[in-house]
Amino acid sequence: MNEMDLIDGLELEFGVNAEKQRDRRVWLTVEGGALMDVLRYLFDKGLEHLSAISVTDYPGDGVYELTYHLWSYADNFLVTVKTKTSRDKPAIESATPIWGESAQIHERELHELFGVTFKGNMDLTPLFLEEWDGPPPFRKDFDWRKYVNEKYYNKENEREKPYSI
Amino acid sequence: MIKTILELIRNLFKKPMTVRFPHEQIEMPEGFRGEHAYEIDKCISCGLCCKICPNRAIEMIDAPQKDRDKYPKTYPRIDLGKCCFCGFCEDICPTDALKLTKNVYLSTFDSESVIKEPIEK
Amino acid sequence: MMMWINILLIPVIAFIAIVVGLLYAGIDRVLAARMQERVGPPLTQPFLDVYKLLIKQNIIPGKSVKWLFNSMPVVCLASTLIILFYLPFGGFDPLLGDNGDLILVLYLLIVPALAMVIAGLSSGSPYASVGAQRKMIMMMSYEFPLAITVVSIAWLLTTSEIPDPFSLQAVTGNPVWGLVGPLGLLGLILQLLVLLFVTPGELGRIPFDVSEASQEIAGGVLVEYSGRNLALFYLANAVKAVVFVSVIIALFFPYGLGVTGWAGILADSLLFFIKLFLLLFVGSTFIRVAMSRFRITQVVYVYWIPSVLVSLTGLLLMLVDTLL
Amino acid sequence: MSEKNPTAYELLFGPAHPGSGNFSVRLKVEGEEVTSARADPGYLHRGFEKLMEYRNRMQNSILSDRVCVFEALNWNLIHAQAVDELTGEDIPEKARYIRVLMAELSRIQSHLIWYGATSMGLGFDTGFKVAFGYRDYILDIFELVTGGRVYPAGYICPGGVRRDLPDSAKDKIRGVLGKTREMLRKCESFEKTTLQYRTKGVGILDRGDALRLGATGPIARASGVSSDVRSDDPYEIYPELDFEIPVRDEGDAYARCIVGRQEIRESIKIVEQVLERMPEGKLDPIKPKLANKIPEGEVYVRNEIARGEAGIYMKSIGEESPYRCKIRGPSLLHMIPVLEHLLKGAQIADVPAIYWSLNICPADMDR
Repeated sequence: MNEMDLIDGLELEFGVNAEKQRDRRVWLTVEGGALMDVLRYLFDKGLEHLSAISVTDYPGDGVYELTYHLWSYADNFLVTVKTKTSRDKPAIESATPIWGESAQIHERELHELFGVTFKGNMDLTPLFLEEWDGPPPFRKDFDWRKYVNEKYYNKENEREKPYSI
Repeated sequence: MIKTILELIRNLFKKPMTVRFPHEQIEMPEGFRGEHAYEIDKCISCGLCCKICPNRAIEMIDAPQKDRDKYPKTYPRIDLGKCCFCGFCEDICPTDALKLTKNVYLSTFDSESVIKEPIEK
Repeated sequence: MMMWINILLIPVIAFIAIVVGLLYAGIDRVLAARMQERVGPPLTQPFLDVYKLLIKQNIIPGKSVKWLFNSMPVVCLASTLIILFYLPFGGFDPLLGDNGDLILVLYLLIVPALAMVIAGLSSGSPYASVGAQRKMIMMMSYEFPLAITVVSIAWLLTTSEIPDPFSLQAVTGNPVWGLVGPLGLLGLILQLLVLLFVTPGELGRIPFDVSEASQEIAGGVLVEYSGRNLALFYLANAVKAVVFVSVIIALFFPYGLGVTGWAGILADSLLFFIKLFLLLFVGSTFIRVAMSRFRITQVVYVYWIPSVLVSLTGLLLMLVDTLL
Repeated sequence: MSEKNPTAYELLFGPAHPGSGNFSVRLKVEGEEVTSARADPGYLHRGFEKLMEYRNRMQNSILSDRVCVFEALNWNLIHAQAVDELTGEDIPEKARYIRVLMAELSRIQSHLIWYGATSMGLGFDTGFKVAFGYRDYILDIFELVTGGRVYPAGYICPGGVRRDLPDSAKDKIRGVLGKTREMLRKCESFEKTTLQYRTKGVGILDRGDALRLGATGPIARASGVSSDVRSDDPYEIYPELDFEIPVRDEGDAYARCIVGRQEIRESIKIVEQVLERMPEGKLDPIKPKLANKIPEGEVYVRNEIARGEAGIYMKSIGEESPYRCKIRGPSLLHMIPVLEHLLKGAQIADVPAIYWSLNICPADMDR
């Protein structure tokens, strides 16, 4: 199976329009509801390796864009699945039933940094931040300069002044 | 087993890899990124170094009062404590007024001495 | 009169033993460094280490059993030093030689290790209790081949009709190599090898430092120790190297130069230290550099199966040799 | 299970522990056996993904150094590739060779660290010190070429490399390759008394688990998953080079060590080929620029670094700095799911062996 077969298959099965960006890169966008079916289909097609999950924040449109980067060991190409979810109450089905622990850990990270809830993921305890009380820190509207200035910088210290500007 | 013993015995009589640092040291190559050397007379006060510095270690300041007449513009003050020695200031400087030298002996007990003023006070 | 001189000599010998132990610790570090292609620290480094530890704060953890925690380093060092007085050290005859024998030395050798076990258990840290358990298991493992070796030497002396075979005078007075034929010689060499293999275990050095294994249990029995208490353990460890190798020397290489008078004592001492350092190099430094740490199960295995088998083979060879 | 088991307690392996990195694992222990392990990362979280949204491409290439200290050049390369793919710039042929050359040298030194750290975890001091000593010869090369021993300061930057290769570098690199071979010979002579009896049959990761837990790189290859981004998803000049991918089926810590060592050999081969084919001529160094916009678009680039698969997802909306930059490090998956899986049921004594055989770097996990 090569990229073109997969693109045709996706068109046939789900009616989604996948696009070949360059050799070994396929990008497609799906609606939130169809995401699980598409991911399951892709997994069955041999995309066994979940390389990464990422979230991009678009405060202007009020959405989070999730990207799933999947790699096929058998056929050597990467499929990126994009989907959108609301920014105010971000929630999406978890990919753990498909990819198991490797999806679990990526989702745990995103839950902490973006506040996305993955339904069905059992363990979403914070990974990196300790005693964090602010909003999810990787959101675009989180002003980390202000937060750090207020919380950590010493106003008296001459050397820390350039950072306050 | 025998190989290990032989290897170790051979090592015992070999010159060690390490050098006794303060007494001897390995040679530093050309182009090492160490402490900055700044020539105020070449500086045109463009402020590019201040803008490119990823760590905001460079700040453009006025010359001290006594030198104001000779140096009326702003000049870079470098905070070596924030510097990551990337060398962007050297690369971007249009007149080669800022250069990185081979001096790496920068550790100090005095937090004031890590700030490099453009003109000695 | 002799008794009083001996008692006066005790602190002198103890001091010499500590200095020699620390000196060897320094030599050990330099030699190990050279085998690892490094320059290594100066020879005085262990002295500086001890000095630094002595001026550092002595922290006692809140959860520990304080009197045990504080007394065990002293017990460890004291018991290590006591063994020394039963052994011929340098050119001197054993100071307390009249009052004890090999069996006592064997028992006394357990005391420092036991002190460490108690120290570990009393410090109230999970790392230390894992370390203490491991130390106990290790003691049980290396005592057996050690005992076989010592007993077989004593047995050899008995068959050679030497009176009082367990006393140290008998052992040092009759070098074992002269009592056997060619087969027995082989047996004795096997026994010596086993004893050298027991050395790193007895001293708690790699590959047998499972009780301290810093990469596994962060220092094990000594994890909570600091300052003066740690310095005492450090000294005890350095002295123990001298003590244990002195036992080997007494058993296998009790030769002197045979010169009398003060010059003789001095020459014998020098020879003794050369023997000491050579044996320590083979039994501790070299093995330490060449091997990685055993698992505790592997420690038990190597001491119980191969070491005991080699030891028993040695004994058998000696037996056959006497029968022939 | 009794309610209160006197031999059950909790041990912390790290972060302030001689056998661990800046990373901690909570071990539930019964006697000498680990019943469960829970990874607790976060000691090196510096928020690079967020920081990169505020800096321009050259400043970001400096940040990419610090994703993982031991593999600064590899991370430089992957960041540079992400930006290059967005800009569609043509990279000079010689710069591409230098990039691969430096990335492979970096891989060798990273594998040497791996060998050293594994030896240290097993209490084999000699291996640790010898490996770090020989690594310093490679650092000398880095110092000569990039101007810094550990941090190359974005040497491999978007558009090429920051400096041309000095004339004396080629001979020096050949000399260092000889030294590295000597090191490998030493490793092998120490093998029997050290690595073998401590790592054989320890921490077995079978093929199915390796796939399910997301293992990549040498860890997956030691479990029989034959995949290497350099050949499966080639980048730079790798398609023109001739190298093999070592694969083993055992999946234990020993197999991982062997794979690591064979990879050093392959890397030496690659470096030799690169040196041979390196185009002549002068290379224009890349200077930092202000107001240098990254064209709109999004890419996901993958790279094979010494620890496994690294990736960067970069989205740009036509500003100087990327709009979003997701960094995918190999260690996140190796350190949490794989490590937790392997530690379950292991002996305490094997914890460092398993931990270090996974070749993990807390820095690129926490980012």
